Amino acid sequence: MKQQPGLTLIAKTVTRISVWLIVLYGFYIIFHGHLTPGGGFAGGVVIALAFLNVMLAYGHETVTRWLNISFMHDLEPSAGALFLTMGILGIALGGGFLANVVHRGTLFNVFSSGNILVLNIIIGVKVAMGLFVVVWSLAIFRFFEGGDK
Amino acid sequence: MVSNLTLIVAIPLIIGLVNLCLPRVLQKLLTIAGLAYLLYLVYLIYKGGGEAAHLYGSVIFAVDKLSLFVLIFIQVLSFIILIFALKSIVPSDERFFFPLFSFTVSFCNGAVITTNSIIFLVFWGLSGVVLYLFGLIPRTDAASQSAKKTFVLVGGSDVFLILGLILVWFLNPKAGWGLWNTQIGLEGELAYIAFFSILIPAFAKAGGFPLHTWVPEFAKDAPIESVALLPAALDKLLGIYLLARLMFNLFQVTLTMHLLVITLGALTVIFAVMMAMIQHNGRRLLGYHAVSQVGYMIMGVGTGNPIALLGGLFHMVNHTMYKAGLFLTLGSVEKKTGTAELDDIGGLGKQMPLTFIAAVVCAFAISGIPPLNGFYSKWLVYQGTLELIQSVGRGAQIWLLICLMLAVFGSALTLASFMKFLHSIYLGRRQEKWAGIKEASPNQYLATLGLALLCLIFGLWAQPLPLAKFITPILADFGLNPAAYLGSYQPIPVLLLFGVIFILGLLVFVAIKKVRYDAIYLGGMEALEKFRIAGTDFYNEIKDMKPLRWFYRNAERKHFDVYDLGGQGAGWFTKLFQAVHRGILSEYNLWIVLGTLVIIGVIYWLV
Amino acid sequence: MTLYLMCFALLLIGIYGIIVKRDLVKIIIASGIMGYASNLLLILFAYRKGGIYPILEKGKDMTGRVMVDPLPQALVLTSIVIELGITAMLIALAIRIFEKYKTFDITKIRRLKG
Amino acid sequence: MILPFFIIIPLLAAFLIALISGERDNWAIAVAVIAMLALLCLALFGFVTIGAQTQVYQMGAWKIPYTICLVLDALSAFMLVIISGIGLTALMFSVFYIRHLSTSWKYYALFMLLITGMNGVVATGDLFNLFVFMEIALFAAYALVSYGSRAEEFEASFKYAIMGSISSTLVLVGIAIVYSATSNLTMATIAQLLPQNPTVMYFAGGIFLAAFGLKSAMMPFHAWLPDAHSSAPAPISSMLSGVLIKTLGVYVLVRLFYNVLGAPPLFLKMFMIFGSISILVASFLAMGQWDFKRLLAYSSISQIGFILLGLGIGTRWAILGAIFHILNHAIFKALLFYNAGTVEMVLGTRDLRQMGNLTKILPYTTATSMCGTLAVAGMPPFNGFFSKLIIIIAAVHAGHPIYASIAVAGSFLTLVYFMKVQRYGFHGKKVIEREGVKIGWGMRTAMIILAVLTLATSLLILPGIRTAVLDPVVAVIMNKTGYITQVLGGNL
Repeated sequence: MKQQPGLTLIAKTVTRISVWLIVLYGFYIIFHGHLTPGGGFAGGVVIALAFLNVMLAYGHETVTRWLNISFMHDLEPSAGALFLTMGILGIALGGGFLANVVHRGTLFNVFSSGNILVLNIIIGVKVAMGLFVVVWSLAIFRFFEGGDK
Repeated sequence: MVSNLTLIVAIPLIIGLVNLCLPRVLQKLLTIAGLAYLLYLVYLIYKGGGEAAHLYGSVIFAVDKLSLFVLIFIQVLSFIILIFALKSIVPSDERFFFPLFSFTVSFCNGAVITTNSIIFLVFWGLSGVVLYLFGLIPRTDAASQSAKKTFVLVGGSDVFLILGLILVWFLNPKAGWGLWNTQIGLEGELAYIAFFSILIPAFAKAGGFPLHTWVPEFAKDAPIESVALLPAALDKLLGIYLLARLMFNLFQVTLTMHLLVITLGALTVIFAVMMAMIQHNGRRLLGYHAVSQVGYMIMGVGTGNPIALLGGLFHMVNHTMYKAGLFLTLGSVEKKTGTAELDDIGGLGKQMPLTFIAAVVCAFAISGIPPLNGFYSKWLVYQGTLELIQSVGRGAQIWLLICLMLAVFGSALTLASFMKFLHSIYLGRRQEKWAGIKEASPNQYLATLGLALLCLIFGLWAQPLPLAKFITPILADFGLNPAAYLGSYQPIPVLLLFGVIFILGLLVFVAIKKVRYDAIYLGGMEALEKFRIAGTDFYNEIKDMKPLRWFYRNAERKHFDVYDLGGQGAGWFTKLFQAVHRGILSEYNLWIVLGTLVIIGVIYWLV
Repeated sequence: MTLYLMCFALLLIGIYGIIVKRDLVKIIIASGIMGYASNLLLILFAYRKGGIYPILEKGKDMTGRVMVDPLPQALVLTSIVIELGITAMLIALAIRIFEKYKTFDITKIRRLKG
Repeated sequence: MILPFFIIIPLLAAFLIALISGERDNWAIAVAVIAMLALLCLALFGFVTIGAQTQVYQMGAWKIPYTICLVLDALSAFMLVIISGIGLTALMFSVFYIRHLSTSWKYYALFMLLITGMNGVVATGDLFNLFVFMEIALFAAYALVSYGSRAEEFEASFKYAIMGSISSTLVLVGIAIVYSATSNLTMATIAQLLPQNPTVMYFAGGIFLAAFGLKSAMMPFHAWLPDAHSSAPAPISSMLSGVLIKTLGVYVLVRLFYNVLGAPPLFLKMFMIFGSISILVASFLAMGQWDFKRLLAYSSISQIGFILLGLGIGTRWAILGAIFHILNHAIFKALLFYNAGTVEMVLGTRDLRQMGNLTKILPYTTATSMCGTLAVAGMPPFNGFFSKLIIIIAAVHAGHPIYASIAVAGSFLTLVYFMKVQRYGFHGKKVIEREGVKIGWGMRTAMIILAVLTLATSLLILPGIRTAVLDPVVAVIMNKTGYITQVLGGNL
């Protein structure tokens, strides 16, 4: 029997089910960053870990085939650029870099923090994509034959 | 109205800058016109047109008698050497030679006439930089090596000058940054550090022992016009100028320091002339003599009494003339033959008579043959030293006498080695390959003959011309009384005496004119080229004499060279430190941790 | 006080690691440990005895209560992110070094010396 | 209100480069050059307009204890001008240089990230924010050092990164200690509060001295520098040696020890001692090198020693000299690294023994290297002469003749080892005839610009120009209370 890349069938099956839950949890953390502990970074890491789970279970070749890596790669700087755009919007509308430009909302709601939610989402995307791409590129690394003389 | 003093610095500077982007013919024309104008300017300044130039409310350029004296001879010498250089430089080198030439004049002028230490530092350093750039012109390996050595010694000594002048300012803040007349008493460590810090660059620039080793190297490899310009002429003027300022203006020098400087002067004379005797390369020989003669100037200025000072300064000017002349005659010969190795040349006297005459006059002048200028100035130096001997204690007397004897002996050796020099180039048997050589071009022999003529004039009319007009007034500036040296020596009767002796000799020669010319008998063989006796063989014996052999052997291996000794010492440190940097990360981390611990520990201990 | 001492011990472990260990990966881990120690120090400085967590909630009574200082936690989060980046960088470098030198021993990776 | 743009522009440029660049690097170059030009204009504008005032920018429209503030005063503006000036020439140089390594947008993105980090460090008024920007700059530096993908470069980068992370840990510990005593991270507030607690001040100061001393390659903490600076691509070497060690190291030391801690004599003494050690030992080490860039790297340590010595003396003139030397060293060391890079690109070697007689094939490089050499060796009329002169004058005037002698000796040794460079590297015996070697116009222009600047900046010493340019910077450094009141404004 030909050796499949990745882990056993059990691991693959469990991953297939659980990865969506993990992603959902990541989104939860991102969206409640201003109310509970967590936020863009933590949620982004969780989402990245979901992708990494898939990569561990199915092997990185499969992931490379499934996912559009270069798109994820581009998402990261565009998230950074968006963050800066929000900051510049703050200068333009609110009187300072990153000043609040979105309506504040009511306390204890999800929409209760103006800018912060938007920024959290941007950060989440950036962290998720960045972390995933970092680990992915470490995983696909192959040695060239022979050392450097 | 711009001051003449500003102009005399600015004009050559501007000419040099413009020259950088001009074609060659215009370069020459512009340079010669500019330097001719400088001669006129310096005449104006001598006539009293040298009002001080100001910048930011303080005087920056001014002249007193000493700087005026040096200034005049910078213009004269550089003008004559420029005439020589007009048609002698290799065309590919002209591009940078003429701009550098005008820069050199500008910087030397600036250094001499400024009263401000900082500006003096700038010009002094710049004159070192142009020296280095001149040395790089030939683009050979040897030239880059000697240029490096030159700049390490000359440019490196500048940093000591910085320290010295700053300490002078610190010790006597009342004088501000004034370079003239601070008159610091020589007591306390700082004063001594300052004194030596200024002595070092003066010696390095002028080529005094033990910082002289760059001169022969530079003389061997650089373009010979630049050798005649800087190490032979302008650097001597600058170095001795600084030494005179140091001994008379900046400090009130004690007897011990006088003795030290005199000793160094005497050592310079004797060491350099000993080395000069055994040289096979004409340029190196002249280079060592350029060092040896500095010894007399250092003795003269270092002795500190009026006569010796007169002698030292006069010798400085004389030396620039005859040494520039000698280098230029050698240059004329070298342009024709393509070599400066004395072994290869010979018998050119008949083909290049004018150059030969100039060389003979200059060589006699440097050797101190009486009616010429070199004798007069050396005589004054000896006289001044003797006067000092009369006024000091017994131990110092003996010491000074030894120094004096060394100097006199050095003078004799100079004559000896110039006999060799003249013989090797102009006399003796000519090699066949030099048969087609003609006299040098007019600009070259005009320049060399002009220098020779100056030597003669300054010898014959030393008293009325240079001494009375330029040098004696300096004494009054330094607060010294013009002393009773007059009447001790009259050049013109001496000349007559020599003339009489010469005519007598001629008569004798004519009277018993029985000379038989014969072929050399070599046991039937032809007189081959290889049996020609080169002038350099004259003193090969000396090299093998028992006590000197060790000395020469080590000197040729550069065991006495400050530059090489320093290099070895620094190499030892370098190896030590390099051995510690083994490239192992853990050790570097350990240093960081230990360094942090030391900082924290010191703070814990002190707070 | 004990906590501070243990934090200091963690720092010492890190220092020990970077000085003594010769394996690239262990050195990377040791430098990570040093980073954790400093993060822990920040958190410990922010700790107030008996303090509550600094999050506003519906119906939570904040009056008269000591709050744990929230700022260092934000700082630590930032510093963790930075350390993450640096560690990834270091690991990538370690892989490439192994590719070139065929060794993980830091004392053998010394072409640059003197 | 130009302050945040010093950070926004390069960061945005970095993201844009990553976003829009394809296989070829043309877009990346365009974006990077536009960003650097904009930064240079902004920095010059800021420096000209700031004078003796201070601009404070509070992020997010919050007030000071709750926000990160950016501070622009004469010192920051001065450093910003240096960063963007040298950065622009480095960019011009790398456009033509980096192609022989690889054509990739990653280089330009990392380069802009490096600029971001340095600008951030200089512009910020917040201690932790300073740490963050420092890490950004360092991260980019680690990556750029290993950009050429040779074994030595990875080795150098790894060592640099490990030692850098040690110092980052130290910085973090220092920040923790300071925060524990003042509960504040704004530097002006810390400056106000910290003197009440001298023990904390001294210990935190000691840790900061070690940490930022490592960044500025002070002598016992220097070991990363010769490796990293000699292995990096030439324009990066010039950025690291010319600018990075000064912004992350010297600038922060000045800001912390003068403006925040108020220049305690103990630390000034340490500056002087470490500076002197750096001057002497690094000079000897440089003398033994045959690798052109490694020699330059050791020379950087030695010149940093001069700057630290000037800062340690602490009088007005000494600080003026140190500040002037920061500018001068940035200019001539960047120039010399460009020379080294050009030679390496043409001949394929950095070994001085294999170079020689470059006057024919690389006339501009040879001529500009002469300017750089004379400037770094302290020869008039180049700028290095005047800054060293001022430092030595100040040392003597402050009553430290020993340190003045050390500076003089260091200056002499500098001359010696740079003469070695000229003699073997550019005028030696080896005859190299290589046809068809082309260096781009950008490289040549960058070198000529800097060579002209080595001469032109010596004009800064003239009294009229000095009062306009250098004196405000010195005034900022000397005036701790001024810094506090200017930054905190009404919040006192």
